[in-house]
Amino acid sequence: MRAVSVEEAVAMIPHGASIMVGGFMGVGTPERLLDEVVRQNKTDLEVISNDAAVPGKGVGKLFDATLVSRLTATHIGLNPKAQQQMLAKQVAIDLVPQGTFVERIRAGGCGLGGVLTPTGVGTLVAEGKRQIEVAGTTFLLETALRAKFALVHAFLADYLGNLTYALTARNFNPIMAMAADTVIVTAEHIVPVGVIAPDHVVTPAPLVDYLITNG
Amino acid sequence: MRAVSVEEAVAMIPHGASIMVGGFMGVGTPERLLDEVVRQNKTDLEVISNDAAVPGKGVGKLFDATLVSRLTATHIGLNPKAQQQMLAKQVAIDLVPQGTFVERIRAGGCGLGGVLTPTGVGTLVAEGKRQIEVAGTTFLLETALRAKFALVHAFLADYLGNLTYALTARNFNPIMAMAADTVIVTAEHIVPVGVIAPDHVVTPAPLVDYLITNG
Amino acid sequence: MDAQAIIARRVAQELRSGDLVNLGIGIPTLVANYVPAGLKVFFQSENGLIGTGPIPEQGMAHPLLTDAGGRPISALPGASTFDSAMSFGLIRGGHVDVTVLGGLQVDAHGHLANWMIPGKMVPGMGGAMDLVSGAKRVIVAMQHAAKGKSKIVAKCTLPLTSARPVNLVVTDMAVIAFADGTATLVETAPGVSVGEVVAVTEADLIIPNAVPEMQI
Amino acid sequence: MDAQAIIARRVAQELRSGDLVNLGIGIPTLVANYVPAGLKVFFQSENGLIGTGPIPEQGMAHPLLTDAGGRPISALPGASTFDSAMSFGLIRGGHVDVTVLGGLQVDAHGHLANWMIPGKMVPGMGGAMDLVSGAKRVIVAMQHAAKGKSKIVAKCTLPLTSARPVNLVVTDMAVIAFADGTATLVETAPGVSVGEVVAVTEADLIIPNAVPEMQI
Repeated sequence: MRAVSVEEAVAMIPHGASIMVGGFMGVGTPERLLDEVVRQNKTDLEVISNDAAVPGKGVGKLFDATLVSRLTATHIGLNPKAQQQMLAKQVAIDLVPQGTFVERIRAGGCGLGGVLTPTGVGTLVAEGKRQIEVAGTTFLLETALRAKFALVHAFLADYLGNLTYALTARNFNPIMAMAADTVIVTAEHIVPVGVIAPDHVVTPAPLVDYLITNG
Repeated sequence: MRAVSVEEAVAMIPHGASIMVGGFMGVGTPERLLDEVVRQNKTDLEVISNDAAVPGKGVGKLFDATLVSRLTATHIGLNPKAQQQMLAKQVAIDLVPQGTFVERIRAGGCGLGGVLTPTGVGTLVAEGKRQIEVAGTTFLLETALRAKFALVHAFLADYLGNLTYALTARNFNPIMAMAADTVIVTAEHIVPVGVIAPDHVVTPAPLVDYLITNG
Repeated sequence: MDAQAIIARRVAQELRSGDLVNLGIGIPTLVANYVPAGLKVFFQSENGLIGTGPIPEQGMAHPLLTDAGGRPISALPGASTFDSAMSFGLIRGGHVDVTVLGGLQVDAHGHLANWMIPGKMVPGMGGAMDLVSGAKRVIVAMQHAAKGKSKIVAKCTLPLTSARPVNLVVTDMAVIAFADGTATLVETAPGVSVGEVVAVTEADLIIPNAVPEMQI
Repeated sequence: MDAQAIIARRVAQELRSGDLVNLGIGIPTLVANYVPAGLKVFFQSENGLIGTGPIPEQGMAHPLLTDAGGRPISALPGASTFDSAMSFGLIRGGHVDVTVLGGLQVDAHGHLANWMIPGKMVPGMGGAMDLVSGAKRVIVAMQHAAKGKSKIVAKCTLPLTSARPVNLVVTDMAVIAFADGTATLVETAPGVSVGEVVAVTEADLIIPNAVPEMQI
């Protein structure tokens, strides 16, 4: 793990990069990283995020600045700009059931090729996917999902990079922290080693590549 | 969740039942439940447990009392009795790679039909299994694993059934607590609701069916 | 009593002590208001919480404690938080005893459509497909008809949410149970006759000899 | 220096600051003793711990803090604990930078056999198959020969641990690197000649013009 400024971290992200962004309706999203992505005007991003949040918040900021070329998400209904950009075909949108979304990312992070889920069988979601029968039940084969970068927001980070999350701001963050080539983290508080008890660590330090310095 | 005595809980387990038992080499194993299984002489058990521990400890006690008819595990090398019973064909043993073992149980608990793993491709483990190619890589299809009962050992349990685990005694316990029809828990300490912070709960209360009362 | 209150009150009667319950957005959210005081139900918010409590008092909201719509909520003593893989492990794995969702259409087989109107509303399915596929019991809480058209149809014309049929639909006019590919009228709303329900329902209903009125 | 110390010292040189490292039972465990003081390496114990420390002082062991063999260990400041799904997510997902395992045979292609001798030793593979399939770099630490027979063979006769070849084998006689289906002699142990290594090795080795001696 290396501690870096937010400018330095975002400078590593090329135009067109695939980025996973933690958060659920903007809760638990690394806002400082997204603000800097907008400031550095990183374009054509392939974003993997649960939702498009709302304009002005979380991933919504990337749509405000029309920086997104592709979005893999479960719900965009509360962001009219994302909807408009989808309908105008400025953004390609893959809509995925939420349980499938998180399992695909988990598979990507855990070295699995995919998982078999009952979700989506017999619906539009099944189109073009392999169906596999196990013990008489039909499942969809949903394949692993990874990105070049994961932008993660933690509650506490220690000097080594061990992370905890707070309340409903945990959501996709720890799963995404396993599924990208480079993991960049903002934390509400950076604390000395030992402040976080071993049993309370959610993301172990070796998973974190860069921690954004505070204050 | 219902609080019951260890005698009452074990009385619910029929002969021949499939039981998952938490623990790794006897660390994090619900010893009181296993002692009572032995005392009530529950026979022909189909045990799902990482290992056979050692004689006199953890799952090893079930082999001492020859109560096991089938074992699904990853390693039995440190229990000579389990090895003898395997060689004498008294116990059928399915040996599974440890990462596959835990993913199969997780799949069973999370409603997945199975997972695709690279582990075991090109080895004896692949025999009789479906191989599935995703983006040019071959994976084994490993199917979900469930049991009638999960015997789980926690560190703290609160009056509702929220659980935490300590250090390396966590291992398979929280995964198994999702993958059985009936989940029976022993805890080192039973504490009032609120003692465990929401962010520290590992197994949420609704997963626990029976909590064994202490002292 | 208004239509929404009738539905929410009646759905609340389906909950049992110890149940883990997931409430969708809209009418389903109101169900929490009608749970009897003595009944201990765990409410899950699929963004990662079991033990959701009421909206916090003015000034007591925390920005990192919200429902799946991003609105502030509170957590009751004994609450637990977890990541999204766990949240949907609970949902898909059958650990959620009851899920209550809104609906656009439910057909005679119990198939639900509630996530998309092609060419018009494509917000994404969020957690709905997993909830309907995985919860032990699926209850749809919705108006019986919209703009004079039955929402309980012979066959869904909108894209399905799941191939798995729902268990119960509770509307402002009736309670309808689904099993083995058939729909049975179980109760009528106060002041609504069986004839009125049948007249406004597109799907064929099995009508038992006696259809009691909701006790709400 | 005895054979085990030669091997463990040489393997320790392969570790880099920040690496997440998993050490198997036997000789691999000894590697931790030879990590330079300044090097910050995370050791994982696959039963659910990152940050394993040395064996605790007399009376300081905790029964719920053990290694994968069930023996008491300690945890360094900054350690983390987790369940087995996470532990093997780390392993299979390529988050472990280096795994060091013992071996029964390694063949010219780098295929490892280390979990079973049919009809004789069937203890189960434990975590070995996942470690060899998933770790970024796989190092085998073993004696070069057993009972006068080369353990580096032309083709494994014992059941394979993984179809994925290992990266490096470190023995008491040599360091051998595997790439593209070939084995290259990289270093010899102190006082061991290239000729001696070749004589005792069943597998064909590529011998570069200059083969340096281990610096340990």
